[in-house]
Amino acid sequence: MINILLFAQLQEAAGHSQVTMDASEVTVQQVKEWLEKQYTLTSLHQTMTAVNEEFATDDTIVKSGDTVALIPPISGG
Amino acid sequence: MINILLFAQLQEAAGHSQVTMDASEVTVQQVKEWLEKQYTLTSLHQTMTAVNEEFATDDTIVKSGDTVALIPPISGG
Amino acid sequence: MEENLFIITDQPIRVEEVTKKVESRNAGAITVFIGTVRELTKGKKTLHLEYQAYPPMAIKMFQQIEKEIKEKWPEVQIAITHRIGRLEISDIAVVIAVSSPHRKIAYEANEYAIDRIKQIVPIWKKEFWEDGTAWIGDQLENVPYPSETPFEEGDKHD
Amino acid sequence: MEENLFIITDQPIRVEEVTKKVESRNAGAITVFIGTVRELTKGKKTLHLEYQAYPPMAIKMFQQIEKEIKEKWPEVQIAITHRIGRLEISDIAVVIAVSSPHRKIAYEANEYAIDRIKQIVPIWKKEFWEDGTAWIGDQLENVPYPSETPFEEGDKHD
Repeated sequence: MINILLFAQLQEAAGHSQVTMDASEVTVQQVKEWLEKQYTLTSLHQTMTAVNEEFATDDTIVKSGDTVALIPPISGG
Repeated sequence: MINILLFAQLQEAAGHSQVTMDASEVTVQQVKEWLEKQYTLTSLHQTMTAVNEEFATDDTIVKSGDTVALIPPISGG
Repeated sequence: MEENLFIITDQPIRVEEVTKKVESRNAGAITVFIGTVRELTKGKKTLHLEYQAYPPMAIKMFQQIEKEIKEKWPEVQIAITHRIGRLEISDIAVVIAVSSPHRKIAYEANEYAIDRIKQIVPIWKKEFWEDGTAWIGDQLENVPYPSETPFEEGDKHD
Repeated sequence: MEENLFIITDQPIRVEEVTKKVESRNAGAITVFIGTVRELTKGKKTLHLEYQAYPPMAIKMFQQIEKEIKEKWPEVQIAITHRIGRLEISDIAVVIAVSSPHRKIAYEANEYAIDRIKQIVPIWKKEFWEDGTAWIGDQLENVPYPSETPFEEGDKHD
């Protein structure tokens, strides 16, 4: 099971701050595709991601127990 | 009478923070020469001055009632 | 016990608490950046803001910024506190305190930190205007991500 | 009643009192410079310092710096407090607070202010070491004026 965190506009669009994907090993790309279908989110292909709190790329491998965070454009500071 | 203010090392060397020069109209240059003689100060020819709280030059005219401040190299901040 | 140099909080930030963390007998200069909520951006009036963060990753990214700064300027000490939740006009969103033996570096390192925060620290700001709201995104192209209208370029203290 | 933006005081400086003077609904960024007394300069240990000022002219020069800054960056607000008298290691000698809608300018204007203070504001610093004292002068050539030994280049937060 993969933990997925959603923030800002993605959290509002999906209606959830945290969801789980039932998979044992997938790529970040596959997580994004699953999210798009499951929560009818607009295209996530430009959205940055972090796996276990480190920035990741679309081909980063995610395993069961990992946490994937979708990071829309940030605006801190 | 001209009021003369001395600061920092000049104040310590002269032993006074304020002295008066009995004159009605002189140049800053003349004030410096008078001070050098009167208080055996080391050469003041590179020392900056202010007349009535504005930076002045050696040929600035000083009149009775004016205040001349000798400004050794500053080190504020 | 070591203080936490990097904090995400939903409470008002006390500037002197952040500054105190970088004080040192060997510091001659401390620079502090205080990011506050500005009312007007290009004539448009902000009513209030809301900040959201991904706290554990944000703290890691603050530590990453500290690491980068120590590589460039080994003598610098830095502390950062960022507030989240609802903020009103003039409230403090972020405080960055930097100390250094020399002042030039204290300015440079502080500005480096805020620039990097805007690039890599997962914190998001939602603007509330009279006629709508929007999550603002500077990271990719300095325009808000498509979300609610109105779309407005914005950065309360850019 | 308008507060005094520029102050020379023989009392400890409270940073937030200076910062408060530049707060504004239109400020997105406040930068604060805190100049503190550093213990070591090139390996030489300072015991304490003494600052002297020519207060009325110093205030005029602070106002002159404000004028220069407003000409360059009209939206900037600035406040400066400088302490005089005896200061111990880590004591605050000067606080400069600058606010601006945009952060880049808040850094630039603040650094401009401290650079100008060191050029035109009549304030003097005397160093006390274990083996002597000296009035430090940065204005002409960044070396102390001839006075007591030892001669030592110095600027506690250059």
